[in-house]
This record gives sequence, structure tokens and C-alpha cells, in this order.
Amino acid sequence: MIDVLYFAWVRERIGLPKERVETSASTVADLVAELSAREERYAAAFADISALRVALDQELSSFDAPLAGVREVAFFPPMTGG
Amino acid sequence: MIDVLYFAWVRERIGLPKERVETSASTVADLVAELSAREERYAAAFADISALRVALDQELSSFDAPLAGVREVAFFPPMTGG
Amino acid sequence: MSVRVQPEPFDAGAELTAFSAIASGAGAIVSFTGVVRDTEARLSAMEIEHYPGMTESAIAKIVAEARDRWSLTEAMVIHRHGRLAVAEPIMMVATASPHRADAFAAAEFLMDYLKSRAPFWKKEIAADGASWVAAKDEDEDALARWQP
Amino acid sequence: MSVRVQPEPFDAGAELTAFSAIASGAGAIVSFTGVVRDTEARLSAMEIEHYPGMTESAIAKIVAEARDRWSLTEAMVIHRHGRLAVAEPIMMVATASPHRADAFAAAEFLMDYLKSRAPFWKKEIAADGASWVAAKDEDEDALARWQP
Repeated sequence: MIDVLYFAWVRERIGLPKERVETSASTVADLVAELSAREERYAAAFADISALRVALDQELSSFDAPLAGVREVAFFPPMTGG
Repeated sequence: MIDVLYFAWVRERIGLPKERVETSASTVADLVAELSAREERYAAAFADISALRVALDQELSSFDAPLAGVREVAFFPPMTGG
Repeated sequence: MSVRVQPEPFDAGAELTAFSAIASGAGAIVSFTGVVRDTEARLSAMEIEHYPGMTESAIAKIVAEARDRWSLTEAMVIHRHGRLAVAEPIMMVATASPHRADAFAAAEFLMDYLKSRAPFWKKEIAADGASWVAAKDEDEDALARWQP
Repeated sequence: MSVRVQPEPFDAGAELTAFSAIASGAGAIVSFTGVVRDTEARLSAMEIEHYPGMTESAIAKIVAEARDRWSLTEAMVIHRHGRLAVAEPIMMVATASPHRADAFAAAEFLMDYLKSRAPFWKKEIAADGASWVAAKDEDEDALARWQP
């Protein structure tokens, strides 16, 4: 089980801020493929991965990173703080 | 007649902040030569001209600048504001 | 070092006074304040979403890197989230150093990294709808100059 | 635009608050405060001499050049003269711009030029005597980066 978090327009498009996901995905990209296959709203949110960022256990990471041992995955658009 | 002003250690070395000078010097360098010839304290203050700056009518200038029409000459060390 | 992530407004002047008081020994103090601006008088508010937990650790990491790179006696970051009114301060950075070049460089570094590496997302709320602020290429480019 | 040359102390926080209030429309506000520091605990005071008349016009010229070069909605310079106690503010610069890079660059430009082109001279007063602060080569070098 893994916690998956969504922020900003990713959260709005998918329609929830957080969910627990049962997955055997070995990389972030695999998880994205699994989620996208679920429903149109996921497919829409993940349509252009170059427009997204991912954090694993609250550290910025990349889509080809392995998920082994990861407890929290977050997807969001490029940050606009400051 | 020209007003000559001295600041910082130039003022201290010469021993006064300001004086009126009757001069026919045509450039700043000529004026410096005239003043240096007066007394030891002037010669000491003007010994190393590369350590000094000059302003003509309150604008930074150079030692080879002409004095024609100038009403106020100021000599001082490099500035240390900020 | 002080990092605050809060929904409450803050007073940049009062923060600078408090920061100056603790930044003893520094000759140079630089501050940056980001304000909600409304260039075309169409904004009614700004909403800032963040990622609790990661926000604090990401900022702490950026501040630690600034301390490694420059001689800083103090550094401070305040960043708000939630709903902000036009003209309210969004965030503030302050740095103190014996050298003005260090204080300036560290403050710019903190700003550049907070813009693109701390998990905040801005949404502009206008009478005709709301829209997420898009990240700018220039903000990503700004990071390049800090590469060793 | 505001330029003040004064013997009185000032409160940098209060000045930042006042500056922010008039800098409407700017998203980015940068401030620099220079403080009398006493690294080796030997200073009893600092004395700043200046050239009345030229000081004001030299600073006004520097501020005008900053406005030409960058997009500034406001800029402010305060510089003290006379006798200053340790830990008191010497001077302050503030800039406001729609763009943070402009606000930072203009503030650094103002500082670099005030250091070496405004007629102020600092003298350190210590228990064992007084000495004029020497200009630093690095301050003169700092001007080179602003050449067009």
C-alpha cells in the first residue's frame, strides 16, 4: 500500500487530494500507467508527464525512479512559490 | 577666486575644511602644484595624487581637467560610503 | 535560522526589525518581500496551496545550502499559504552577513530556489474565474546560474 | 523616489513598512541595510563625514541611473552622517519592481555606487585611536560589472 497525493490542478483534475493505492508498480512511470488505465480523469491528469513533477517520500524525484520502500508519492505541476 | 574644500584625512592634514584661493592655475594639477609649494602640510596632503579624488563644482573630475569657470574644487580620499 | 510556513499575514517591516535585532555582528542585511500584485486590477485574491511536511523540509534544505555557500550570520524565510488578498505580502526572505555581496547572493539564491523547488502552487482568483499560475521558463533558467 | 541624508538614526523596519506602502503595483521589494559592526569588539563609534550638496546630487544621479536601467516603481536611499554607535544602521536602500531580478539588480547597483561614488568617508573611533576606513579595491572592482 502506498499513499498517493495530488496537488494543484492535478488534484482538481483527479478530484481528490490523496488516496491509498494497492500497487505492485516497480517505478513511478509504472504507477502512472496503472492509474491512467483506471479512469478518464486519471488519464487526463497524466496525459502530459513533462508537465508534471513527482516527489517520493517528500523528496523531488523522477518518473523512472523505483518505488521499492516508498510510502508516499506525490504528483503536482511545476512549483510556483516565492 | 576659487573655493577649495578638503575632506577626511586631506582636511585633517591640511588643517582646514575650506579656503578661498586666488589662483591663475589652468588645470587641477596646476592648482595642486601651487598649493603644494605653499607649505609642508599641503605638500604632505598632495604627496600621492593617485590616493586622491577631485570634484569640480560637485562633480567627480580628474587632475588634468581645466579650471576655467570652476567655482568650487574639492579634494578628498576615495569615498567609503554605504 | 528561522523558517515559517503560515496562513497568517505578516508585517515585513516588523519582521525586518526582529531579524536585524538577532543578526548581530552582520554589517549587511538584505530582505526580499513578495507581494500579491494586481497589474490589471482584475484579481480578487490569490490562493496558495502547499505540501505540508515537504514544504518545511524543502525550505530548510535550501536555507542549509545557502549557509554552506555564503558567510551568513542569520537567514530567515517566511512563506504564506491559503487565501491572500491583493497587496498582502506572500513571502519574505532575509539574510545577514559581514559582506554585502554574500547577503545579496544568498537572498537571490533563496528566492530562485523557493520559486521552483519549494512545493507551493499559486492560483489567481478573479471575477471571471480562477486559474493556476504557470511556472515560467525564466524561473527554471534562473537556477542554472547557481550550478557549481 | 526618495533620498535622505541625515544625522539622525532611523528604524529600518519602519522604513520598509513605509516604503512598501507607497510601492504599490510592485510584486518584488528588496532592501539593504548597512549596520555599524564591531567584529573585534574594539570600536566605540563610527564617524561619517560627507560633502553637503554634492552628496545629495551624487545619490540622486545614481538613483536616476538605476531607474533608467531597470523597471522600478519606487526606490529609496537613506544615508546617515555624523557620529554613529555600534549596531546602529548606517544606511538603507530599497527598491520595488514588478520583477524580482530587477529589484535585486537595482539594489546591488545602488549599493555598489553609493560605496565608491557618493562623497562619504568613514572613520572608526576606537579606544586606542581613530582611523579613516580605507577604500577597498574590491569595491572599485564591483563597479566594473555594471559597465554597459
